Amino acid sequence: MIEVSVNNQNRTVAKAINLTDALLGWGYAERTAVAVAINQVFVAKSDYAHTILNSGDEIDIVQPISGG
Amino acid sequence: MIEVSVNNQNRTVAKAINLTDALLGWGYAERTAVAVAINQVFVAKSDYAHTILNSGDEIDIVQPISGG
Amino acid sequence: MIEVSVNNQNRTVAKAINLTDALLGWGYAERTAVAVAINQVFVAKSDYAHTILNSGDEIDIVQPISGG
Amino acid sequence: MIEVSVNNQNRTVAKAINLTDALLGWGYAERTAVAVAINQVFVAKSDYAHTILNSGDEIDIVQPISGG
Amino acid sequence: MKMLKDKQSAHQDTWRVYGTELSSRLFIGTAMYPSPAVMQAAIKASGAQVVTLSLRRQAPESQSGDQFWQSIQSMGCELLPNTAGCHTAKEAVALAQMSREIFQTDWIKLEVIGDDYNLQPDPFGLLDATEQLIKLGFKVFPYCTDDLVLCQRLQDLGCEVLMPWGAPIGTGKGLMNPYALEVLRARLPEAKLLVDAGIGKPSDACQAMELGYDGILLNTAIAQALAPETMASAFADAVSAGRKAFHGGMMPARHLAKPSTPTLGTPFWHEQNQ
Amino acid sequence: MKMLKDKQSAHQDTWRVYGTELSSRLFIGTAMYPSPAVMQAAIKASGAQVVTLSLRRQAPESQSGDQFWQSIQSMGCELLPNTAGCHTAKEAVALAQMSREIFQTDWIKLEVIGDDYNLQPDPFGLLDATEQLIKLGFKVFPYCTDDLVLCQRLQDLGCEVLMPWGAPIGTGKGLMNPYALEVLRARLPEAKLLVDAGIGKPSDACQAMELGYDGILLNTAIAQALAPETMASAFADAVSAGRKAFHGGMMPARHLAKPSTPTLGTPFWHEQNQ
Amino acid sequence: MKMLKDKQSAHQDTWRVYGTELSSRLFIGTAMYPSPAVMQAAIKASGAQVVTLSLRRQAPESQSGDQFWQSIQSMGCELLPNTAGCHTAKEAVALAQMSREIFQTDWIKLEVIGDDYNLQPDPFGLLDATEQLIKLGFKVFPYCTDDLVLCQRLQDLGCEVLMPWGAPIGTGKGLMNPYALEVLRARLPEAKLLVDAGIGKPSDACQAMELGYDGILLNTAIAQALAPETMASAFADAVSAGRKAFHGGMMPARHLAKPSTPTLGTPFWHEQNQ
Amino acid sequence: MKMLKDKQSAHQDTWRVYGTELSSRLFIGTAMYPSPAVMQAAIKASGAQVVTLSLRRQAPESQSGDQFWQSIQSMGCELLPNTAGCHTAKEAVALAQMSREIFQTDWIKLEVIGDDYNLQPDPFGLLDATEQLIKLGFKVFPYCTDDLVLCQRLQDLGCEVLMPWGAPIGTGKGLMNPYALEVLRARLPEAKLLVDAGIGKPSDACQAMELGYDGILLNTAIAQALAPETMASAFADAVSAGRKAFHGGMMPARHLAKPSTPTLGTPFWHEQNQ
Repeated sequence: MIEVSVNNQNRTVAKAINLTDALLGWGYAERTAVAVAINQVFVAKSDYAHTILNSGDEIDIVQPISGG
Repeated sequence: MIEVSVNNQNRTVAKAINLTDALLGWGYAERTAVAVAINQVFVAKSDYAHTILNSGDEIDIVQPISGG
Repeated sequence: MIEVSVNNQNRTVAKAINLTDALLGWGYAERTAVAVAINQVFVAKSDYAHTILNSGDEIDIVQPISGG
Repeated sequence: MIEVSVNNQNRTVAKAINLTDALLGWGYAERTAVAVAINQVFVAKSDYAHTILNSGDEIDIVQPISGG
Repeated sequence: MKMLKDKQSAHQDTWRVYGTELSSRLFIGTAMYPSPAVMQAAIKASGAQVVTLSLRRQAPESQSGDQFWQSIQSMGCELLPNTAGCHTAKEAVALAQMSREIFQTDWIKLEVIGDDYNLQPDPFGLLDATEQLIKLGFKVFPYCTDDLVLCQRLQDLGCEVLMPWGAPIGTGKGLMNPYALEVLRARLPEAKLLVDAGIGKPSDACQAMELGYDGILLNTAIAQALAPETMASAFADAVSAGRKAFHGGMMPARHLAKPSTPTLGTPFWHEQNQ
Repeated sequence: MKMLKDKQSAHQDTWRVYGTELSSRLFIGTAMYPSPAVMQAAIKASGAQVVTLSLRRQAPESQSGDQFWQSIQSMGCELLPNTAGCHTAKEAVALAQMSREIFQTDWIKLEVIGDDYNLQPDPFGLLDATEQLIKLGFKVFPYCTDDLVLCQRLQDLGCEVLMPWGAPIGTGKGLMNPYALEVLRARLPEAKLLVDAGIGKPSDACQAMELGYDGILLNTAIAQALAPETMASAFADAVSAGRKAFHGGMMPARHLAKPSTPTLGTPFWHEQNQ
Repeated sequence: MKMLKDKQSAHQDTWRVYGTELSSRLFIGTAMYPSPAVMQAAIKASGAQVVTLSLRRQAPESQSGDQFWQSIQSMGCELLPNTAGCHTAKEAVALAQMSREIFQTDWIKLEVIGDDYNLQPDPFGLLDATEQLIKLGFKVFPYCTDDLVLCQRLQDLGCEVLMPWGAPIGTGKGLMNPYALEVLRARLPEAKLLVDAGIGKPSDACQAMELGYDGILLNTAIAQALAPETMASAFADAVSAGRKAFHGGMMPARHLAKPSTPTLGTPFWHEQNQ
Repeated sequence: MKMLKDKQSAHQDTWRVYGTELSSRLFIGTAMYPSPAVMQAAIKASGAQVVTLSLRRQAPESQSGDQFWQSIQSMGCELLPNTAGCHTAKEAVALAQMSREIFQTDWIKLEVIGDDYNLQPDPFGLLDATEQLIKLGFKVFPYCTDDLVLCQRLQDLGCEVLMPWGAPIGTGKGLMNPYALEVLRARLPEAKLLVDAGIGKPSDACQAMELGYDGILLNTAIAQALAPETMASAFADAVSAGRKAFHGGMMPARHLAKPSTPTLGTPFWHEQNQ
């Protein structure tokens, strides 16, 4: 198991898990209007399956919100 | 004959002439959109006939013009 | 006795009293830097002796104060 | 002989001449309150003697002037 | 009592001036246009329901007065004759009476000029003339300064409308003293207040309306624009904008910046950033 | 290439932003409204065709993002996602890419904040992020200062649109430095210039448009008004007024008063008055 | 006729007020100081040669008036009593006469207040009181508005000095309408003009003097400063600065930048740079 | 380390600039005077202890540089050479080094011009040049914009002094954006801040000092005045006034009028007046 940070919350995930599975595990499977960055680098949806999480990764998952 | 001033021009008119006749003589008979003051005092149309001109009267005859 | 107002305070004074005596009675004898108006009309020092108070007089007695 | 530019004026000097000699030739020998840059790079007085001019060098020689 | 033809329904932002209901809050002058056709197009584009005009001496043979008069009448606007050029109460009273006879209206834009340099109202002559004219049955629209005491006196005499200047006539300097105009609005809540004179840009008119003014009277800024018709439309929009802003409750200005986008959940922020 | 549905006929005052034709010149933010319904009413009243929005972290169980997203999509406006809250080029580039994926648009309102006190753009980070994003194919709408050199550099990098601030975000102070904004307009005639941030009153927006700005972006002044829908309409009018004023050729301000009513033939003047 | 002790030599910038020669152009009020000692220190630091003061009702047992009066007399300044608080010409005339008797001066700072909200002069009452007082032999220093017609009338009545407000008393807003003040200066070149009321900062006083005003009268901005003595010195410097600037012929503002350092011979410029 | 001859005693308002103690807060330029004699008189009247000057190409036969140089040296002021006319960091670094060799000072007023229209600093080139010069041992006085992020970066690089513009060089427009200058002062409390460029009137200089600025640098407003010596004295007074005002704690502006003369005991008020 490794530790990562998801939206600034600590999470424990299986070693070598990919992003698709991780999002599934965190409950984001149903959501389409989200996007992801790891360590402040954007990860495209098409890259989720072959993106392997590493210990200490800081993952941002964002959704639309109002803005000025 | 007496001297009066009409719109700052000197004019000679018959003694004891009334305003109706004076305006006729000056060519204003056809004009409706004019008004008159004598010595800076307004004279209503209804008073023309019994308004007698005096020597030295300063008569203003005005018409509509654009304004701001 | 008559009633007068001194600086917006009611006072009773003898009938036909003059201003000199009235000021004396009110305790202003020692003060030089004062001036007086009665009913919003200035009364010069030289007129105090022959100024007779009337019932209902409104008397203002003023002194120097700071000002802008 | 080589061509150089001195304060935006074309000058011809001997090949391999050093800056000391060049300034002497251009009449700057007597002047103390001057400073020099070659190709927008400052050349300190102490380096004049061993600074050899190259063809095409752009030399700026400046003096004090009023400024805001 | 006057009544405009195109009466506004109650839910619209109409207002009453001496008993006449108006939907437009822009009064417009008729002078200084490149041509009568441009004037008519500009008045139409402005949406104004009230136009100002004046009287001048005429030679008997001149037809220009009649022609101008007919072209204005065809617009169907309320007429607001002025007493421009008068320097004394006596002159202004006489000219007002001549105006009433010709234009058949008891409305008068009362100008008593006190100085030929800044063309400002003479507070003393203005008050005198106002008193006389109200006794003669006029509805006075005084062109006045932004002096609260003067304005209070004019209101006390019976003026329902007050028209303080923004800046000297024809300068286009806008609102020289917004504070004074604000004080007038605060202290004379019942008065119909129009800024008359000095407006140069639509943003000036908008600003006056934001302060709660009831309307704007202008002439030069439209008539002397490169394209008067376009500018008239610009001023119509600006007056509308300012009026809505006054009703809509503008945000107060703040000294410190404040994000509009929510800050909760800002990405990339991590514990160790602290 | 984008194409709005309600395409404007040629004679109207439409304009193009990165190839998209627009008829409205008011861009509006979606934050800080009392309710989604008020937001929708305000957007509609503003006539805006472009709305800004953003991205924030979400918990998986939260539905608020989807709901907001659907309510915005139903408006049929162009989307202009922002990078509000980013303090470095790296953050802004990542957030811009996330925006593109979610919102399916290559438009990005680029904010790289340089100071948390005045929320001003960081000229250095902004230039860096702009360069990266343009290489990645974005159409950048930079939120920038009124610094001409910065604006010139942004344009040189490929920005067709520049959005200098009027005043710090959320202050409503209006145009703090109109001279600087004028210089930008004069020196960058090809740029599409919008004032973004600091607009508090419709007269502020009108003033910016009078200077020749192409548009206005604002949020707080509408969302935080007492009546946002009314205020949105006020701003729509003000932007229209300022645009027409720019086209209509405003009179220059004069130092001296000048009568609007003709002086020739002024009554009551006699020889002996002289 | 009055004569100051420290008479200035001819080459200095002295001036005459109703026959009294002064070297200082700052008049200062005596109210609102934290203590009499601070007041005295501030007056001294200001360099003022004229101080204002007033009259109020007193109870016979009170000694405060005498004490104040003695402390002021010890300063050796010219006294300028005011009629603060008067709302009618009648009140002001009576108070002026009382002042003359007590203070043994025919100088009077004439205040006839027209509104308790902005404490502005009542132009009508002021003119009336001025006329009465001049007939009674007073030298009137009218606290007036910036209305040119009013000021002209006051001068016509015999006022050698006019004291228009900059802003309402005690607000410290500075010059609300510099244009109006400029017009007064231009149109009344013979008048001694002082800005009275509204000055908040030394830069306000400096600005008024730059316009060609002859002096400044203030009270609150010094008395209510954290350090009145320091502030008094600041105002003395500011008045001096503005006066010298008026004499020194200030550069006109330009719209375009212009290098101060000579551009001829700028290094590093070469033919190929062109 | 430098040390001025006329060292100030501790109780005076002296300050330190890169280790040099100064009593004057006015820096003055040496260009554009009608004559060298006028320049010398103006510098003396200004009380300035620091003067700016520059370098330009010279022909070997010209003696003007030496003459100017000697006349400046005789003044006994600190020298602050500028890099006026430089458009790149490279040029500015070279010119700074030439200045150091000639003027024997490591002080440099760093100008890297980014635009020939408004002569504004190039934030990017300025930052680059500053970094290089500090590494070379210079004490940099950067002529910068009022951009807080830029100023913060310059300070971070080691600038003890920052010199934001008030307005473009030579315009005399005063402080174009006082808010931005205030923000700089609030956010950079340790920096020595001077307003450089754009000052036209003594009241402008006074205003900047009131904001808490440490000093003023100017040239055109004195050199191009009708009477430069008088104007130099005016600016000296104005800087002094503004400094004292900053120390003296100015009253805050109020929105409502407030009597300065006490209202208690106002005469003529009676019960029935109520």
